[in-house]
Amino acid sequence: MNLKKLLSLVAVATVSLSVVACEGQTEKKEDQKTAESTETPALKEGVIDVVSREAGSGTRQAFEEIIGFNGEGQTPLTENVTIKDGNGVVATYVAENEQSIGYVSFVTLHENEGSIEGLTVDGVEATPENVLNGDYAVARPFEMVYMDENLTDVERAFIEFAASQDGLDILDENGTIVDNSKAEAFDMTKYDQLSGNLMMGGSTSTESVVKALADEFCALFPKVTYEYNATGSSAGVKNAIDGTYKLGFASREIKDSELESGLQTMTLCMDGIALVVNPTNEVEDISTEQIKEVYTGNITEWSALAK
Amino acid sequence: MSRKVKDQLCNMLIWLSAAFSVGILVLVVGFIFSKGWSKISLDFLFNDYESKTQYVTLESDQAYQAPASLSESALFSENLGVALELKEDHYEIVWMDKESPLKEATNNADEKVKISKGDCVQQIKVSGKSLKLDKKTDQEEIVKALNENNTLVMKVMSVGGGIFPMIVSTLLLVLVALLFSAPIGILAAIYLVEYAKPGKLVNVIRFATEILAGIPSVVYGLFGMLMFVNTLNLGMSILAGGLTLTILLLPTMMRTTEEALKVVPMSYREASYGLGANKIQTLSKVVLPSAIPGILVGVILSIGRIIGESAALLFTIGTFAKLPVNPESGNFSLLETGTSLTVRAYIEVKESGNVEMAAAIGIIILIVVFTLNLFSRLIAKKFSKANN
Amino acid sequence: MKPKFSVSDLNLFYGNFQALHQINIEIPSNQVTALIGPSGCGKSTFLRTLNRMNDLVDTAKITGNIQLDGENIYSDIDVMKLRTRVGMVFQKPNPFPMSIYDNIAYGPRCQGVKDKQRLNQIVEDSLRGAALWDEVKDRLNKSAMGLSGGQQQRLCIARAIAMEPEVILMDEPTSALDPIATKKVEELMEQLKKKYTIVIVTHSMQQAARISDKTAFFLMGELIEFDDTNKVFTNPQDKRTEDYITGRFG
Amino acid sequence: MKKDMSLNKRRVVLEKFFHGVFLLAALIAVLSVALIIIFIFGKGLAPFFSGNEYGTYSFIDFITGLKWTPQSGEYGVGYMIVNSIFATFGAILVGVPIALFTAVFIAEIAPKWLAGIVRPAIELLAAIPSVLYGVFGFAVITPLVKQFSPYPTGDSLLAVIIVLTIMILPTIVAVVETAIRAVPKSYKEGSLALGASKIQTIFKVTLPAARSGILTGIILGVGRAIGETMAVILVAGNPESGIATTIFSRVRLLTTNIALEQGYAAKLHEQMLFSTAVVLFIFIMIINLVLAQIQKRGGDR
Repeated sequence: MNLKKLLSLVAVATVSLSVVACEGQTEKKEDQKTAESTETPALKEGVIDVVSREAGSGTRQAFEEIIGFNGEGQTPLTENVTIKDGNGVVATYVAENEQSIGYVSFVTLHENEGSIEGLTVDGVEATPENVLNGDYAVARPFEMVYMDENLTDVERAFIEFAASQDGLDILDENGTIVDNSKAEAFDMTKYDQLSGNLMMGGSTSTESVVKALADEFCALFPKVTYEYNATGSSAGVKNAIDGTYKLGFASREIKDSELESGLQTMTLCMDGIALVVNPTNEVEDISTEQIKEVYTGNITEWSALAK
Repeated sequence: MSRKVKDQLCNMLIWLSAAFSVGILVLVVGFIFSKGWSKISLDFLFNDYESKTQYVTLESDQAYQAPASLSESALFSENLGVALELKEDHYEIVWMDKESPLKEATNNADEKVKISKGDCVQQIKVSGKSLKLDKKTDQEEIVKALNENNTLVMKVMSVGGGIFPMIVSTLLLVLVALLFSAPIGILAAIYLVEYAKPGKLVNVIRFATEILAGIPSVVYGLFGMLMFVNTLNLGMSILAGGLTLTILLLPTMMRTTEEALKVVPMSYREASYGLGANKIQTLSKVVLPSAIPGILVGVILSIGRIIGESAALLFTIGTFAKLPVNPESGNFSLLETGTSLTVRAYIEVKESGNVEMAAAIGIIILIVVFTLNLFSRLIAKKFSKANN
Repeated sequence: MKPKFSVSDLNLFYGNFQALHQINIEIPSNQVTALIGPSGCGKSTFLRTLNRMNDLVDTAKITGNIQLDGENIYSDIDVMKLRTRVGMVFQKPNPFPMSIYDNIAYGPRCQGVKDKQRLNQIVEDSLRGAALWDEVKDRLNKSAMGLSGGQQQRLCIARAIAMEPEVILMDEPTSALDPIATKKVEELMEQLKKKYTIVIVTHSMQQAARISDKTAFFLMGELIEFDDTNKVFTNPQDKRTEDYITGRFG
Repeated sequence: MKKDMSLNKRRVVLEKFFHGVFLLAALIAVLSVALIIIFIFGKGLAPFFSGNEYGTYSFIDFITGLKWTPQSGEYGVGYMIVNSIFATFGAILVGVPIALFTAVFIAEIAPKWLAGIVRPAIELLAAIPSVLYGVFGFAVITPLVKQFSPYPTGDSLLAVIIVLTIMILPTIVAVVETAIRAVPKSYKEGSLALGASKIQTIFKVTLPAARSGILTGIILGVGRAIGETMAVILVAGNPESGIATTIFSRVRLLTTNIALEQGYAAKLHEQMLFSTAVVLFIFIMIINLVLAQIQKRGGDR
């Protein structure tokens, strides 16, 4: 008997709650189109909604190292942070939450031009040129790693192509930062009919850029196919060492411990990390110091940043 | 509260709950269709996922006529019998003459290349100069380059965005997983219902099945990676994913087959034994035939679960959308990586926030799973009608 | 006349509950032996020991000896063969969810009979033997589930006959049937008696008196009295049999 | 025409062979669990014993820790365990009554044609991949929750509970509905014959008689809720520390922790993710043990 009484008691209470949620939901569906008209809380007083990447992500490790927090003996990341596990999701989250601030790779900013806005850091525009001349500090290398004995001539040709003028042009077109002053054109004739499969994988941030390179390379050598498994920077390094991937990719500096095993590394290009906010946000600029304060939870209100 | 009012309240709650459940379905399915419908097209189903770029060399020996229906903004080349039109930031082939040299185009390795309407031309190299085609290039120069009558190299990109490789990988996954889990599941259930004497052994098996049913699919993902990908050295592959799913599906297969076997009345078995039939004859001639509807439900549930599974596959089958084809031999191989529909849908949202693509994939999955449900219901009804 | 079954010191335990106590009985061949007694007295359990159907119950344990034509059926023998010699009809008609033809042909097919002609012959003979042929001869491939209760029970009898058994055990075959169907089954038993030894468990003493040659009275797992039917019903030796027959209890 | 009853050797051997095959198939389930335990526990428990090549970590800090920051070497899953329990309990509290009433609706109340529509609808709900629930949650539920939430974000325990409730609905409805339909007609007729109303019959006779089915449904619901990853990873917020103080606070669950960082983890960090899997696994064992007991005691008495 008591099972029945408990169930109906609980039922009456919770069904009404969920019905409210359900009504709220259906009504939400209609007025989602008119979201703009409902007045959002005035931005200035709003709390900053800090967004970061998951532990281990190359983009996050580089960001925290450059800004200088959350490492050994440094102030830790703020408690109330939203973790999103991918550049795309961070961008979409920032695009939909007016009070959020996040960081994404230049490539993602380049892809989501209209829906999110990059902030200037210490007054410096978040552009490849400013990274090249050193004014824009927040950047990290895209590293290609491999074990020399695993390479066949297909991989060697690809490495040479990536470092060549043609390769650097493609990297530049995709929003990464290259110093193509001294590179010479890729000499196709050195490799007669190449064939084989480029087994590659690693960081999710480098995926679109490496694919662009590989697309062009396979256009030049139609018998070559390629494959890129986005399983993360550490997996990229680990699989490059044990040979599952012929070429591994990481979106952070390669640790010395990883180099011990005879791993060769080559910097493909630099990739800036842009601080991004929702387009409705009036804040334009943020200093490196302010970034640290926001991400360590000392600054929690947008008003503290507004000029 | 009088009994009448209490009944009224309960009745209302029951109707509300049912409405809530169905309402949720309508909301979720409605959301998926509204977000994804625009992307659904034949190309979406059959195109390759990744775009493929090719350098093609073309010679032309005759002049071609522009079709009457060509729009003004299109640029027409008498030399090649092809028309290009600026779409947002790239030039697309909008018309091709039947005998245009583009039909016989070959790439750097002299392999024939299929170029079709909708492919995008990125670059033209002719008599020493190379011209990049985007919205900034001057249109006269393009027409002039197109009409220079000697060999011309054109960089053509076939636009991707299709999910064909994922459909094939998912189907292969279904095959591999069912191939292993169905027989094992059914045979195990037969043991539990027909042979097992209550005791320690049966309790251990039942408890193990309960645990298997409870293990979250993300833990299966880790286990699959450790056992099949690394230890058995299968590497990230359809086979590794399929084997991981086999274990994940075992409890479902066993439980549904057990239910189906239990539904078969004991009197059938007694009658069969009474006529001198032995256990195997009783099983194969009487028990299994009338348990088939239930077993079919188990198979359909499993297929639905495979197609819907993503956490268990994240670390075992790879994320690159390609046909699981061995590059050297050129034929399908289970040891190749591939990615399933749901894994790719997750990566679309995670990596590029592309909710529309994920929803479009969702539509395909729903259609497949719904037809499966319908199909199994018909078979089950037909079989149960034939039985009694 | 040598008995079909000779049962000596038979005890049966379900776990630690003793269902049958020291049963000793000689069941004559080509006669109808009725087993009567209050419900739960062990008559059905005893019937099921004759074709080892109790083996299906894990907790059942047997001591003592049952001889079929002099061979102990609880020794290491092929139980399948035993059950082809000792057919059984259950209380609730239980035809297979198959056609009438397949129901009858099921037994022979299990024993390896494949030849179509022979099967047709067996099916016809069995249905005629069960007085069902005329009612179903033109819908043999229809599902057996479509038959009435009485027809289904006679189908089960036909199915048993198809095995050419020597004995047919019947566990209250007519208790689930209406009076007309019961009468038909009883008339059938009169025919069957000529060819087969029949052992029937029944609740109805009138049925026992009408169709059986010998009657055994069971009470609380013991065989109280076993003799010619008219002797048991006119002047029973044991007082308890007399009380049961005159309806004072049970 | 005596058929001798001597043993037919060939058939007995065949019988034994098949018996072996069936037994072997049944043992594969046991073998799989053993393998899973060996692999997951092997890698997951290594950090808690000295001599682990990537360094050791104290089990107590791991289980009770309230902060998970791998780069500073702190691995606490305590707060995730509590959050997972909150989320699952919330989903069961809301989901079970709804599922129960829906099952009653399909089995008892709805006219045949309506039941014929609602039942496949629920089955389709079960067929939707959890990733799509995640996308739905991400695009619809979190914005909705944000309107009521004191925090600037919709990612919250409430969002997780709503998503999990939707996910466990079909699982529970299917099992409970079959259990209700399996209740013998004679029970219902007996109750109606005594003048009880349809609703009273349902609550006083049918549901108690289907108790073991309902409990099984709840077991499956709990198992599904505790194990869900892809649907909740996009709505949970996944902070690096903190037990949920209100239903609007962000949460990280055991499952999302694994899926989030598995790609990037190496050495000790990866082992700690396997330790998280071990905790999840023990959760499942406990749930199964507890509810198997209840089912045995409260089952079909």
